[in-house]
Amino acid sequence: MTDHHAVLKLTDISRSFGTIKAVNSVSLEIRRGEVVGLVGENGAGKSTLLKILAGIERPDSGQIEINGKRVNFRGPNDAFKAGVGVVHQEQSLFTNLTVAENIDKQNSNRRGLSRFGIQHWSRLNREAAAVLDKIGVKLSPKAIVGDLSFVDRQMVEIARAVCVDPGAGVTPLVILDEPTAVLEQAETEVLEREIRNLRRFASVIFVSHRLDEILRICDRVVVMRSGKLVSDRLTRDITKDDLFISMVDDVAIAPHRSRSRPRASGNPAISVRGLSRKGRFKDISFSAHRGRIVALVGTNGSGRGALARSLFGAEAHDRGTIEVNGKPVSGWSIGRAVAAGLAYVPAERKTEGMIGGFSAARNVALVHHDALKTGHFLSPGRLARLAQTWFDRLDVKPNNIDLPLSQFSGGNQQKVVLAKWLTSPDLKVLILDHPLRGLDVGASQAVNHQIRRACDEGAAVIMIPDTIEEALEMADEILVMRDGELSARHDLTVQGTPAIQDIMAEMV
Amino acid sequence: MRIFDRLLPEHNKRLKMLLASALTGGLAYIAAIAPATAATVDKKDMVMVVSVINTTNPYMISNIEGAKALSEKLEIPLEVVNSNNSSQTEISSILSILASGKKVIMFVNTVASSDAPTIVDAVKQAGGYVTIWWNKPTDYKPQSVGDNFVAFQKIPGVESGRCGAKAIGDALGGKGSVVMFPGVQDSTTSKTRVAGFKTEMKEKYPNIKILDERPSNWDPQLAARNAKDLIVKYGSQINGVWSADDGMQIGAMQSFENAGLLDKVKFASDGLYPKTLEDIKSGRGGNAIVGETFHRGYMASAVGLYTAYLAATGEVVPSTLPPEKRESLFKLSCVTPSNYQQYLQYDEPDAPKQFVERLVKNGPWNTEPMPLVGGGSNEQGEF
Amino acid sequence: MNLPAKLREMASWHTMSPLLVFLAMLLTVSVLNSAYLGPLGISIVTASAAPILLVALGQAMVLNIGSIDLSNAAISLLGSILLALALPSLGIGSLLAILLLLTLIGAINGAIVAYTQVPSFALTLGTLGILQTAALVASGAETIYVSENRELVTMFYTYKLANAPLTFWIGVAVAVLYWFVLRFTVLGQNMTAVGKNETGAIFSAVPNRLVKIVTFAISGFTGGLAGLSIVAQAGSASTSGLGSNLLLPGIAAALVGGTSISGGLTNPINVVFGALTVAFVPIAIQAIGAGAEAQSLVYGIFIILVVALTTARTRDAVIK
Amino acid sequence: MQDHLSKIWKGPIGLIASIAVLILLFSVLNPRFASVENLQNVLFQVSVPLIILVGTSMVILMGSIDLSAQGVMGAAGMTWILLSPNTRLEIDLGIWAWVAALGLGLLLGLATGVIYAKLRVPSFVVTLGTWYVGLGIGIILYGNGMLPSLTDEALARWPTRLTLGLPNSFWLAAFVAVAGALVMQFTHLGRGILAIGNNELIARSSGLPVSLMKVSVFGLAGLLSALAGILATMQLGSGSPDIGNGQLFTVIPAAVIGGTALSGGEGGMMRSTLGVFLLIILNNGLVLAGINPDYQSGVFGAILIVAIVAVAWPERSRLKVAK
Repeated sequence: MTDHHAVLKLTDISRSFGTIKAVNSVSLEIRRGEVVGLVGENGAGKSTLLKILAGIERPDSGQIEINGKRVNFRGPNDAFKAGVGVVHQEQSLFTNLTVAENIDKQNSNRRGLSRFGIQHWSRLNREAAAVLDKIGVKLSPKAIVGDLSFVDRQMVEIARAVCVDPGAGVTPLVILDEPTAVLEQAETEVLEREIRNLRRFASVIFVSHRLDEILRICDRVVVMRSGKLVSDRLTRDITKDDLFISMVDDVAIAPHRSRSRPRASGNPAISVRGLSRKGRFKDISFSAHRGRIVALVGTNGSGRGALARSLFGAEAHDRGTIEVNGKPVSGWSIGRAVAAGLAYVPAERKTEGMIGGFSAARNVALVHHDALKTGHFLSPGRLARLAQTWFDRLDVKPNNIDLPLSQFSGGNQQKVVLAKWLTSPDLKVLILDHPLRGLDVGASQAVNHQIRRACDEGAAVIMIPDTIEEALEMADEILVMRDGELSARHDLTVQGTPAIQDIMAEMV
Repeated sequence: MRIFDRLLPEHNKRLKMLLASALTGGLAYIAAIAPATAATVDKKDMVMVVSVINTTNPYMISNIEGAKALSEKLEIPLEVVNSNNSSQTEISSILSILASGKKVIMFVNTVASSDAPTIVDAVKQAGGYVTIWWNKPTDYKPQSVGDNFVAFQKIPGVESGRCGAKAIGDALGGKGSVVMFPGVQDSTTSKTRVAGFKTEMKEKYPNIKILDERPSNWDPQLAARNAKDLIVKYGSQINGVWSADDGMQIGAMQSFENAGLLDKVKFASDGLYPKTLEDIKSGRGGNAIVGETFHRGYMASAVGLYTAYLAATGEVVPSTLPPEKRESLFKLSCVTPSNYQQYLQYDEPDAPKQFVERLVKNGPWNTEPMPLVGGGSNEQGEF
Repeated sequence: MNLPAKLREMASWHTMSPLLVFLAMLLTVSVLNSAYLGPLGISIVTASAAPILLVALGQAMVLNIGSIDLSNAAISLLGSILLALALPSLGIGSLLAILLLLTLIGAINGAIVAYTQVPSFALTLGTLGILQTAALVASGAETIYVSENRELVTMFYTYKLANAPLTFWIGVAVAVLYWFVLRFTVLGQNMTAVGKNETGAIFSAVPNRLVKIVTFAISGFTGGLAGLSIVAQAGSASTSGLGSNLLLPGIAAALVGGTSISGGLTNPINVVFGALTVAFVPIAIQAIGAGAEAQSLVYGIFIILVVALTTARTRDAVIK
Repeated sequence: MQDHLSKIWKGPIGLIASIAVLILLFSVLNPRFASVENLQNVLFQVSVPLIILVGTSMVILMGSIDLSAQGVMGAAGMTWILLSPNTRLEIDLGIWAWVAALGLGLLLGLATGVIYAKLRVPSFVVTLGTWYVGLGIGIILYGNGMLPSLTDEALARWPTRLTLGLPNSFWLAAFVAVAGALVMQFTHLGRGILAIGNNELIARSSGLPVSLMKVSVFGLAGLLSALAGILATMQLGSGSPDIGNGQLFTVIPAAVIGGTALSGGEGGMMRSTLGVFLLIILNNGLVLAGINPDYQSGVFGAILIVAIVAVAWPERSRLKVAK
């Protein structure tokens, strides 16, 4: 299938922000029908490069050729017209519009004057249905996107990128920026199948932090580091370790410390009995002990996210009891949960986990501020010292506590979110929902390291991992949820490590 | 939404007016130590100020006309303050004129009664002379302030209400039902007119029933809406409609006309607007308008400003004046379809100029058609 | 933050523009009419600004948590009427009682917003109607003229400090206090957090309901002080008099002072300059001698111009 | 899916229920409330705010706000009446009076849009400015204060005349409202407004002509305010710069009560329409029920609060964010 005609040719592309060279003289060729993996740590310049390809950023120098023609994108529409479709890392859908409209949005924008014209709903729905059909997704084109699950929305994103139609004889280029970061395992498989499908008529740039996935899907892998393209090799010639080594600058990654897995003993930090919430989960009973990590695994609809929220008091439960440190709670709310020593890192980091417009220091000081006060007032000096302590401990970059948190990368944001909870003088239970979502390898290791450390220091950890592998790596106990109920439990300290296939079987 | 009208700066309240006059600081000083000494003021140090509530109401614009005519006659420059329905704008604009250091002769048609003390105090401080028109707090007296608060002047509201009641009462032959459209609820002007209307009805026409009253904030649109609602509510029961000013009457009449009831209902109001005059002349709706009152904004401002001017020049010493010349009521004429012709002369283009000529000749308290008729006490419930 | 960075932030256009725009206006008008740089000019501008400033400060605090309080000007009007009614018999003690009552009214607004989760715009619109009726009924649709104990309140207006009446300095003091609260207290930090991202704040155990109640209570309290400044200036109170249309000037002053209408951003100190500017616009129009008929037109153009100069514009930010 | 249904239906059902309760209540208090005459009366009163609301709703759905309606109404109303047969000027431009007045509204709207979209001044302030500018134009046209009245009977009577039993005013407003709803549902502009209101950054990055759309929407809103100004002037039979008095505080609450979020993207034309009906019926009912005028605004405010709380009550949750 692959021929050697270059769909995309980049020559010496550079782009600087201030003094930082985000993209530094990158040259790259993508051939027809090729799936190219692009990997690199956060901050390596991938995002900027993709934005240049999508017409959102303009390069300072260098040239872009598409299908042999030199192009100069003045905006996203130009890129789209030239046949570049993008699935962004952050979902970029209009939640109040229908699936069909979202798929078509860019197409309709291309139609020049008719952008003020009539919306042909029937044609729109027909075309959208065809696209959805092509990528094998069963969704109604008329559904409102805001009512879809996260995964379905991701499928809409992909459908939108796929439906670039640059005209006869031109090969579209589809860019997928971490499309799997928020997907569950089964859903990832659908996506992989779809990407193989795309090969037939398009070229693909695929960005992911999951190196296994990259190696499974891609024909070729390019690695970026510090704005430069440092490696460009065929998949069959490389291993996961090769990739890992070329991605990271130094070996500053915290060493994987094997924990002694403590057995459950003494009073549990938190235990629930018969906990139920209508339509979400029912009759859940389990305990988490200090110093142990409990992982909740299950598919997206299994109710594990809702369970985590109810534990934290963010949503009410209908029946059942929660006991913290052996005492049953009543009138459970976030305020009481935090006062009792609970902490919660939500999956939706940007909207739920942090105050993006606040400085990193203010974010660190958001929950536990008793130590920051002089008399009744917050002491800016103490606040800065505390934030700096945590910045140093978690190695947050850039090392500027006054920068708004929204300007940090995902991994560093997550470190600050963790720091906010770790400042607690008495952290008893740490609940984490997808703590590694969207994080690169280095950041993931750093975050995992902090989770283990919090655990070692006496917290009970309840986590919802992205993958079963992550659960097996981190957890002392794995609870499997299916359709709102606990379908199985594995105490790794007693029974040893279960097989992935077994757990997957218990999930569905 | 009527309840929110009060928020909106351009919303149409009723007027009062006033004018103030000014004097040099030195003169004020002299006047203070020797109040009985009449002194001549160099006119070039004076500035005439007319402050109006807004520039969307015909009465306000007439106020400005009168001030212009007097300013030309006396050759004193004129400044106009447009309060835009805001007490704050009114007060700060007046203060800013005082800040320029000129001695002011001022007429203020106050946005609200409560503005009067603030304005008067500031004018007094700056050594100017002010007349307040229409609205002031009842307990706040020129006599207790001093010569700088030259006078409080107004047209009697009670009389206006009585005129309307009499016209409607007679037209209905003493029997029937009426509805009322007062202006802004807490405005003294509206309240006195409403009181006059109700008293006259009760005393002279006991068989006429007041069905309803809907304050319409001097707003023709709101009066039109309220009239529509009342038409639905009472239908042909309504025989007469009284409005506290012609603006609201214009709105109310339109609604009755639209409902096809104009020729079955009699209207009375206050102000004799050109449009109203037109309707009386043409006999609109089978002579629907039966009663009006006559008074003109330009007369009010000219009288007020001239009184202040006399005080400023020392020709009149306010503290020596009798009470009715410090709190004054000027004549209001009842107008009917049979006598309206005699008032047409006052709407000729040069009428303000002629009025000012007579005013300067006869003095502020004795100029037709608006001579002083009373005042000085609270007995009529007017102040 | 190191010192140069701090200085840079302080000197940035957004931080400085409310002050600079006000000074520019003052200078321009002073060229046409030099009296404005004199004592009387200063006292006029600051006196007009005082009630606007107090209403605007309350509004800025509410805008900062991402809500809006359409009732706070009505609260000040009710306050002025109650004060004028109570002052002759109860003396200055009535001021405290009335401030307490108005704070409570604000807190009720906040509690309804927090617990029933209705949009504050709609709720406070309803409260506005109720408060207007309360003011009308309390005043008996009369102007309440304070004759006894008059000096107790008018001294707040007549006593001048650096040519500005005490009412203005009360506003400045409140501004400094609120600035301090926002910057140096947990409460203030929580308020801004709710304004910037309420969901994120909820998940960080910020007591968002309490924050709303307290913020609306602050708006009520500050509205009460505005009521005091009205009575101090007028020596009387009525539903259609001084203070009856402070709502829009109050919002405008908060915005000109750099407060974001979508929440999470305010600087009470700059609101002082915002209020001065808004109070100054009609005076400036009078001073430059625009004809009476043209004043509305000029006023509209002025407002747009002033805010165009003071709005914070960050690249890519969405302007609503 | 259940969430979806509840989201779509709860608002209107709450609203429709509130309106039904009010109608029932007022009919009991005064049987005349339920008469045909009152229906015609209510429809007549609804028409001006409804026309404004169509434009204002689009602006709000886009995430902006428009306070300028009253000023634009004043300017357009004065322009129109002075160029139509009237007592002030001997000019009758016929159809061109409409063109001039609507054109002025359009121009004011477009200028607002350009200042908002290009100079990036918050719409709240630009439109506050446009309000005064429009009012100022109206005042200047008003000049010497002689209230201009329509001399053409046919024109003055047109708004009240009944067609198929309903007043022409209402037919005009209904036509505008239906056209507005169609624009929102069936044009790229309408869908683009929703997209911008939902997430302007995404709209920009997916290449929507955001600035152009903003300018167009404000232009349209100006045009409709001008139309409302002309209609109000016709209804009154006389011109005044204050012709729009009080409309703003009918229109924006109506949109909010109808569930149109001030943050944009949520709500719609039909919901806003129900909001206007609720407010007008409430006011009309209070008059018919003979509520003491002193208490009218208080009763209005109290009922408003009860209505919005009732609508929002079932949707309360710990995590809901209400601004």
